[in-house]
Amino acid sequence: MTLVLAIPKLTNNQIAWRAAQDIQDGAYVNLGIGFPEKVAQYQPPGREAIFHTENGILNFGEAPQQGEEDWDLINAGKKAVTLKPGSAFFHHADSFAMVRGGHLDVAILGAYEVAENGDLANWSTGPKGVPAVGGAMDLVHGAKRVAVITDHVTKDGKPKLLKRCTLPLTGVACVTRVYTSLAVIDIEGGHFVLREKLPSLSLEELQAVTGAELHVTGPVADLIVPEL
Amino acid sequence: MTLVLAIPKLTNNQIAWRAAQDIQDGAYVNLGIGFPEKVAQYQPPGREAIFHTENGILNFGEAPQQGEEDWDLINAGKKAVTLKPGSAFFHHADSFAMVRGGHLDVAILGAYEVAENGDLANWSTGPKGVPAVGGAMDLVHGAKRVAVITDHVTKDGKPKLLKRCTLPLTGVACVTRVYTSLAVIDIEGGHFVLREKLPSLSLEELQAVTGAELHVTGPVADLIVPEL
Amino acid sequence: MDKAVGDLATAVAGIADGMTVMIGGFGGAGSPIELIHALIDRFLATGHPRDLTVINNNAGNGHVGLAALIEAGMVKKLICSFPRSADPVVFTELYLAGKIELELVPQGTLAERIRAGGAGIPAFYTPTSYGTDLAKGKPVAEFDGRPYVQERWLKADVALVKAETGDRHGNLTYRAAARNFNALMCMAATETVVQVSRIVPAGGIDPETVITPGIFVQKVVEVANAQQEEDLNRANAVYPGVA
Amino acid sequence: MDKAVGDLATAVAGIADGMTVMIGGFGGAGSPIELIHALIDRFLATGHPRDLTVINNNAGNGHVGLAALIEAGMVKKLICSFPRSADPVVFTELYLAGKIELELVPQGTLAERIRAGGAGIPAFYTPTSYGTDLAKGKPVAEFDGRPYVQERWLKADVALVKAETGDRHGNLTYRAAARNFNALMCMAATETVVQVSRIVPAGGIDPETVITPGIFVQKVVEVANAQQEEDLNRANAVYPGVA
Repeated sequence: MTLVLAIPKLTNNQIAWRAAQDIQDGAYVNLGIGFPEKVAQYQPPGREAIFHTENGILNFGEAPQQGEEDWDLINAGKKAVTLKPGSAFFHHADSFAMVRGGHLDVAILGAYEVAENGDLANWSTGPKGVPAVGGAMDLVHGAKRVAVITDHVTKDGKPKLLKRCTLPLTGVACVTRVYTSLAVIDIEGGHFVLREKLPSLSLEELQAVTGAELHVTGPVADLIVPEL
Repeated sequence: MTLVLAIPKLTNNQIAWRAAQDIQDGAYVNLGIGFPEKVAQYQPPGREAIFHTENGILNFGEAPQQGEEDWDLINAGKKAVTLKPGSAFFHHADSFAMVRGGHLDVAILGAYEVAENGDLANWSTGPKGVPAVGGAMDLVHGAKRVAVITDHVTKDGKPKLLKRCTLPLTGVACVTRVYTSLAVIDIEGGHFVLREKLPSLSLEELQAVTGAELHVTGPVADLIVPEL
Repeated sequence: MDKAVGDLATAVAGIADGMTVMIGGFGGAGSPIELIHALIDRFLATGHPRDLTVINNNAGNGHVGLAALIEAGMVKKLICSFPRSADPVVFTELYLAGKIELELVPQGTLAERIRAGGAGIPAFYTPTSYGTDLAKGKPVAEFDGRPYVQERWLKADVALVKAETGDRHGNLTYRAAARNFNALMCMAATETVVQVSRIVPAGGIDPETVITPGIFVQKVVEVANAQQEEDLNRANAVYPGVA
Repeated sequence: MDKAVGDLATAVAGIADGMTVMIGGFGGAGSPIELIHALIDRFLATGHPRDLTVINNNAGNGHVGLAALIEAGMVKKLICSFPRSADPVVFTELYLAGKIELELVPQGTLAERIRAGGAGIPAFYTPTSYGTDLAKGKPVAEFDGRPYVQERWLKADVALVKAETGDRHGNLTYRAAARNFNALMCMAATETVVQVSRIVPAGGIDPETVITPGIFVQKVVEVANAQQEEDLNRANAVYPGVA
């Protein structure tokens, strides 16, 4: 099953935009390293989210101008950041108390695979090379919502949404919502429940590139995202 | 066995003085509420001990003048204190991390009973009334030395140093040295080992008011304390 | 986002019958007197909240603050380390009459259980209380040849906290040894309500000196000239007035 | 009492063969470059210390600091959460050649294990890593219907830490996100050695703003213009000179 998708799909920026629309005013948010960091750029006007980074900052802002980096002021991806008014520093144990203790409203993470039971694999592609986990296994526990943003399929067209993960797990039954390049899918009661899909895509077409059954329990909205 | 001791004994101030002589320069010290607080008054000249109080201060000093109390600046006995240069505030979890984590050099506590195996009873005289434990059970664990200061016998002349405690325990095998009104006694290998005694007192007289065997494994020094 | 609320009644409005409420302070230092009294006011006006489980280091002193809350009949159970004070008569009488439950916890274990509740650690091992009456019924395990007692986290529905300065994000500083349990209880409650001496704009607290980051705080109310339990008791004060 | 020591060589003199050494920092932020380089200097001069077990969040970057320590052949085992960086070649090559051991620990668990070591908590339960390869062989227990993994404390013989301001009692402040693991490692080592940008007299740090109280610190050394790992790597620096 290596079909190449011939239909339009959302760009990473558009997926990030869609995920950003669900972040409420005043929410405390952790964005995983890499792709999920894009979500911060698309906060809806009038809403103020507070971003948390594992290495001990609340309410950091965007990157500084090149040449103005302070390398003691970095995020978990070791990129230079700036501070917004009302920020705070803290050590790593307090930082992960925020994570593990259920104080984050949402964590948005990337994924290699997501299973219909909410299992997530996003830290290891197998035994080759040097393993590295960072904060991935902590972030999947504690946040009130654990959302994944991801292309709907792998580079060679294989489903990333599966019945069960095949790669080493990051966490068990932890993901509550998946924003993909084709759809928005909740995980409820061990099932993928379809909430939104690209209007150009039929349910059958979406199911064909999804590795487990898509349940429809209510209206499926059109996934409409601006050009970005 | 309610003999009344007819021989001279140290006052509480003198017991506190003797205990203070064993506190080294730079030592971190917690003094139990009440009688043990007196130890702070008798630091030998030229030595600087740093006092810790469970409610979150390192390096507090003596009581302020009456009328100048700041009731946010109190010790574990809820008495007003002052600060010395180089003090620090911290919350209760960090404070007991210092205690439990082995960071204190010495804790000096009062006692109802001490057993030859190092067991201590100093928090409860039995099931009557309202029980209250405070930090007693924490302080007996973690400090590098846990010393007790106490009259050698109860008010009605009964031994406080026993084979086994009869009152509810504060901690098991935790006491390493006892400073009494008559002697200085180490606890080693489950035995009371006599180190110093009042010169006016014979070993037999001391043994007669002690509820477990006093071992002599080396020279026994005279316990000589100034008038205070 | 603005966590500031305008008055004490609004601040404590979220506390309902049967809830577990953490109350900060160690003796009078850091005791949120005005928040407690606002809760008593509501009870006197409406009969609610009642049957509260209260977590505090102590059991109140005299007839103000926590002692007054107990005296008003609002507290079913107290979890504390040291239910004695200069004037513990309110708690003592109810306890000896069997009208209030007590769970006695060593002070360091109480602090660590609250911190564990805030940090998502459901259980931990401590040497404290091993071999004593307070360890009875608790699991014991040996690590590196030494025995330890297993203790569970403590969480609360609401925490009432006293701090010094707060901003609209809920970032807090404390004053001297009034930090004590306050900074921990902020972490361990579903709703943390804080009275501060002053509210400053976001950015008004140096991020290096924030003790409680705002993520742990839900409501902040300014009480400019907060009362001190110790001062009230030295003046023989009684809340809510003549006893 | 004066914990200030005059030079870096004295500061790191207590580290012996086979010891476990915690090294603060997260990537380059808070990495005690000068202390690490002083340790390398001693090794190059004397052949000791060697066979170290190092605890750090990462595995070094480029050819300075922790990477240089590893490259010098002083490290037997690394306990970390993320042994990748912009330029992880030193660790990667040794690891793939089977010449260095790795214990991989989730970042929050690493932080909590160190804090537990400092706080006298021999073991705790966490939801992190449950059901994953990193929980293999670890005890599991259920609390309130949810499964958790038991984790053990981490302690060290020596901690090498970078802070901003220190006084002669060892009270410390940090700079921005350089606090990270540094403040925890101070608690968990028998000997905590700290490089600070400046040493001030006792009383020179407001007790309200002390992040690490001096009780957790044994030695303080002033390094006025400390190097930043990130800056060194952007300049392709190699320690101790030409590779």
